[in-house]
Amino acid sequence: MTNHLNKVMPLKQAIEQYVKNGSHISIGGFTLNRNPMAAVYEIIRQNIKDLHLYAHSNGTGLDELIGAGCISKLEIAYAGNGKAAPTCIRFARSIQNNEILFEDYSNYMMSLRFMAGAMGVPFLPTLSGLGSDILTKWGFSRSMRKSDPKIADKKLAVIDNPFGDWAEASKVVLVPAINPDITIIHVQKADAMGTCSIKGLSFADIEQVKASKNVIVTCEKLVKKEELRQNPDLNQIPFIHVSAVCHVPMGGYPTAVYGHYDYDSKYLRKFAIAAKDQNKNQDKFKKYQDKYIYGVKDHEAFLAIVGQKRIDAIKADPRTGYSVNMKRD
Amino acid sequence: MTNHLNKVMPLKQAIEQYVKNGSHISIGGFTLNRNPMAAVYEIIRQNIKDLHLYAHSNGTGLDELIGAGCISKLEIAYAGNGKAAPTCIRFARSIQNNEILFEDYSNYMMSLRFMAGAMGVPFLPTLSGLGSDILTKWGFSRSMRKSDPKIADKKLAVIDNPFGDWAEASKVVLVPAINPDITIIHVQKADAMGTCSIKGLSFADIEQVKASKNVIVTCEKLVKKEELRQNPDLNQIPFIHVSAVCHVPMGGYPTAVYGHYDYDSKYLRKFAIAAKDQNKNQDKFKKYQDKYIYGVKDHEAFLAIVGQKRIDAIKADPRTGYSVNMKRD
Amino acid sequence: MITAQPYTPKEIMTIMAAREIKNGDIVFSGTGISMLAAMAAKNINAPESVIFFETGAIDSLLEELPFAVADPRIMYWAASNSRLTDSFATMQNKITGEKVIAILGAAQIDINGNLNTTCIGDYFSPEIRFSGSGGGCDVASFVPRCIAFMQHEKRKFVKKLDYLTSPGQLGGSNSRREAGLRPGGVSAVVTNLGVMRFDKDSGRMYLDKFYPGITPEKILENTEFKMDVSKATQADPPTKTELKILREDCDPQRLILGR
Amino acid sequence: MITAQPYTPKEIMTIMAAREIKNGDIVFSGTGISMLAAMAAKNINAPESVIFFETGAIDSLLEELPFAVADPRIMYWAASNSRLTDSFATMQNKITGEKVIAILGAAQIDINGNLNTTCIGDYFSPEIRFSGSGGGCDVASFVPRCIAFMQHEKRKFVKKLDYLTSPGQLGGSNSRREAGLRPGGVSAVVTNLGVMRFDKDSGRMYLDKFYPGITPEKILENTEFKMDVSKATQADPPTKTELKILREDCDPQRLILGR
Repeated sequence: MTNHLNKVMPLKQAIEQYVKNGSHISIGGFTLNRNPMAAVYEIIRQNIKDLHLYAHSNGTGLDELIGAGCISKLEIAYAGNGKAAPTCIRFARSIQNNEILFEDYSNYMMSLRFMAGAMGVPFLPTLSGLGSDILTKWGFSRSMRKSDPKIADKKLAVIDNPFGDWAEASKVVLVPAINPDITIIHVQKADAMGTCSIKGLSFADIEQVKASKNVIVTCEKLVKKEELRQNPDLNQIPFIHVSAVCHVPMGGYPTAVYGHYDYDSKYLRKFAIAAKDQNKNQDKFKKYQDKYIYGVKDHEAFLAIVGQKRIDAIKADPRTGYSVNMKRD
Repeated sequence: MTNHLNKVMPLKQAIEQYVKNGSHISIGGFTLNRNPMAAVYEIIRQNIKDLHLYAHSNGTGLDELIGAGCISKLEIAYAGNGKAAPTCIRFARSIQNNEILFEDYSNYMMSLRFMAGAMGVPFLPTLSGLGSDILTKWGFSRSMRKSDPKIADKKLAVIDNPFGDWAEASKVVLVPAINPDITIIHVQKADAMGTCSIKGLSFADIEQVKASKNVIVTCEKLVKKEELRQNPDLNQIPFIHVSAVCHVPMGGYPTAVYGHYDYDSKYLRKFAIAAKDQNKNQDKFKKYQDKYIYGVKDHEAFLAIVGQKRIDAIKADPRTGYSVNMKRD
Repeated sequence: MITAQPYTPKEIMTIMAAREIKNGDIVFSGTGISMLAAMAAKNINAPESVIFFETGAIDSLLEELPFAVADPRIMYWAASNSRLTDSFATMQNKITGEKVIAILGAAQIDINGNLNTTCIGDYFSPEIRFSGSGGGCDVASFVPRCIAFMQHEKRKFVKKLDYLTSPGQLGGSNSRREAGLRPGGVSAVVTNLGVMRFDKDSGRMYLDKFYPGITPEKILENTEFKMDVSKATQADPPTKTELKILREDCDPQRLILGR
Repeated sequence: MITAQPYTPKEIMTIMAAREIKNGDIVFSGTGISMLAAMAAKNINAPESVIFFETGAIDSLLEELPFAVADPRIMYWAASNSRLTDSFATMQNKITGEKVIAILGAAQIDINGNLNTTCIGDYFSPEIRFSGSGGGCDVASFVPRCIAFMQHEKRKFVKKLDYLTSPGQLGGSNSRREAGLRPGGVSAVVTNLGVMRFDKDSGRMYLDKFYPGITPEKILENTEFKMDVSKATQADPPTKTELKILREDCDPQRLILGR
């Protein structure tokens, strides 16, 4: 954290340095938008295992990580990936086959948990979920919680409102803070110090970053400090939260990056079809992984296989920020 | 709230409609920056009394309101106004003379209280203030709290961390939500629907607005919807929170509005000198108020008395957003 | 129209849901048919309603239909692009939350309007796992009115949910309040057969409207639990104007309405 | 220099405070002399320290000295212009909070480094009312290191505070931890006479350094409580380089240093 001036490094090095077997991790983005896909694929290539993933609604990145067997524990609100996979396929399969430990929250609860981590408080309150099975069904047992210092003692706690019926609430749900070992996000612009500017919706990226012990930022454009300082109102993440900056153009592909490119619905469908592989040997799915992940040395090589035609097809229109009239299946 | 399309009205009408004797109110800005001064002066002119003011660090607006006798109850973190008045003069005087009921919090506590109101939860947690007199000295008695449904039963509550020592916290301070009847802010740009764009620091304006039952926005520029829609990332306040929009150029004067004008240190000093009036009859202070507040019919007339010379002197430089090399006393 | 019928089941569902939306409402919308209902309401009966996504976009200009609530199409021309924490706060906050009407889907619903979007079978080892709550549990907890969009099938209208993801009236009567929730949850269920509502006292679902050509009996046949149909009347079918606006202005390419 | 002395009391105070700041530190700064100390540190010994204001501006380019933490001068060229809630979260959050060093002023300080910025006399009916906590209580609660800037006078170094606004070591020993606070609070007191620190075990203030020309006795005369001066040594005076940078680069117009 001491060297604020230059945090630029190759993505491969950043993943090696900050993502370890067993790390507690979160990734930015939401379903098919702004997932740090280059980093996700690099984690898979580096064969990092036993990750504990905190997700609100990461779709594409989540399902690739689960498909590659990187995740052993998952806390999550929603696993869907748009039209190609209303429920993430490898996610559902891993639960149906008892392959991962998982625990369900709502989207707001997970967002609040990151926010609590960012704020440095042990919990935040909400009125969400009272009476639901989210409160009663705990994915992680009390004994497992006790034995792992990185997991809170309780999934959540319900208390009587200490201020009577102030705000017309008799009871309040407290959800525990998350402080991941590492969060990885993909943004439109960053400078060498790590200050970031996200265009369009930021989802819970800002809270995830501020809650994390270490942060890797991948960016479409690595810009000069001066460019970002001209409009501080657009920089949601100041450099003090960031550990590493990696310049990875199209680093969100095949998810969308507002103002740069759209999601590639063809690629997402291709992944979905492969992920649905019911075959015991998983030939189809392995073939997909071998071709697009293991068979390439980095994201640039991956994009070369995808081909310029697809990349041109999803290019964002400068007016709208997405690919106008793109064929979407 | 139903009519989203056009909320524009004259400031006089907005104040008449939304600020009543006894209203619980908050105003935007911080010390000598972006206070909604035109609205503050209009409240004084309309002789609205018995206001309950929630403030984190409003300086100029706060002291004018107290000076005019509009405030009977005050919850506050900080009352200072820069070099002209390290402690707000009429604020200190009103407390020393037992003229108002007041209760002290920290800046973060007050910000969290607005945030809790904006979030719709009864409280938010913090680790601030444990062991301090902020926790033990309550400005409002328990019996007064009980009798007034608009005030929480407790100033704050300390609980044991329900998650053991999660986040290395054994105890947590809970501060109760604030939901003012009315919040007034001054912004650089708003449209007729009430969507706002604040340039520079937003202080706690966004939380204050979202916590409030009604909101008056005064703006330097009343712009077309299309202008704001071109960059939604710069619009911190969507129209759904806003009740009235008033176009008041220089509506923050004599406080600063980033990108438009600087604070007028000469005016602030003039106010400070008048406010320091120790005379029993308060002739000097009354003279100040008569000339600059009661003696003018609106903000435009006030600015006419201030004169174009002062207005030119504080004009913001387009590069820096403030008045470069301005003489500041 | 490509069918001989005057309207398709999807069209009448969309119009029925759109009629629930009042002028000035803030419509919490997902994608697909729920978004189409929100767009129909804005174009037909509630011109000042506001479409709002859990991802934080408010009043976006939807030049193209988004396929996800994180679709870049919802970021264009919005009043504000905020964060997840902001969007849920807007609903949890009573001042704005009271104006929100949500449109939700589910795999299962019970007689009290509780929803399951999590799994079929045991939670820990399910037969089928779904996407999970997302913002569903949150909005059903916070806002006074939700519309559930469902296909009317016995396996979906069940006596007991496999998992209670999003609270409706919980056990009925006062149980929502007793749990600490404000009044709210699913207030209308719009299916391909009719429109159901909930009794104020008991919190139980009853049949309010059946569509032309559908009988209350047919609806009961497709519902696992026993539902009061005694108050049911036939729904007013979509008007020509409603259908024209839906077809020509909201989904001219029939991306959601289908062919 | 306009005086015959090699440096003024304000200059030595500023340099002593600047020396407390380490490279990479995030400096929570007010205005006036505290900001000058932060600027001096950045220019002399901690080039990668970051100036940070409670109003939410981080690493602003201070082309002109700001007169308030909401001065528009701090909004220019910042890395980020955020909100009050964000700036305090940065300090409450241990990950970033551990790197923060705060510079605070006060009307009174006691032997355990607790601060009063609220009032003289009874809280409810004070003789003198001050501005109140502002962010002082917050930062003293959250961060491991704070510097208090004070004029060394008996009425300011008191046996008992009239109001405990910002927690130091509270009652000493373990009392900070027992109250639920993390380690932190005022760790150094820089005055016009010397530099005080706190004993790790007892939490009590002791004299660490007295300035050239000042004796421990003089400091005790100006302190209401009894303070250990047995470990005190003379401070290294400001070097020529330190003074040159302070005078020529940080405050060439002597707006804060005075004449």
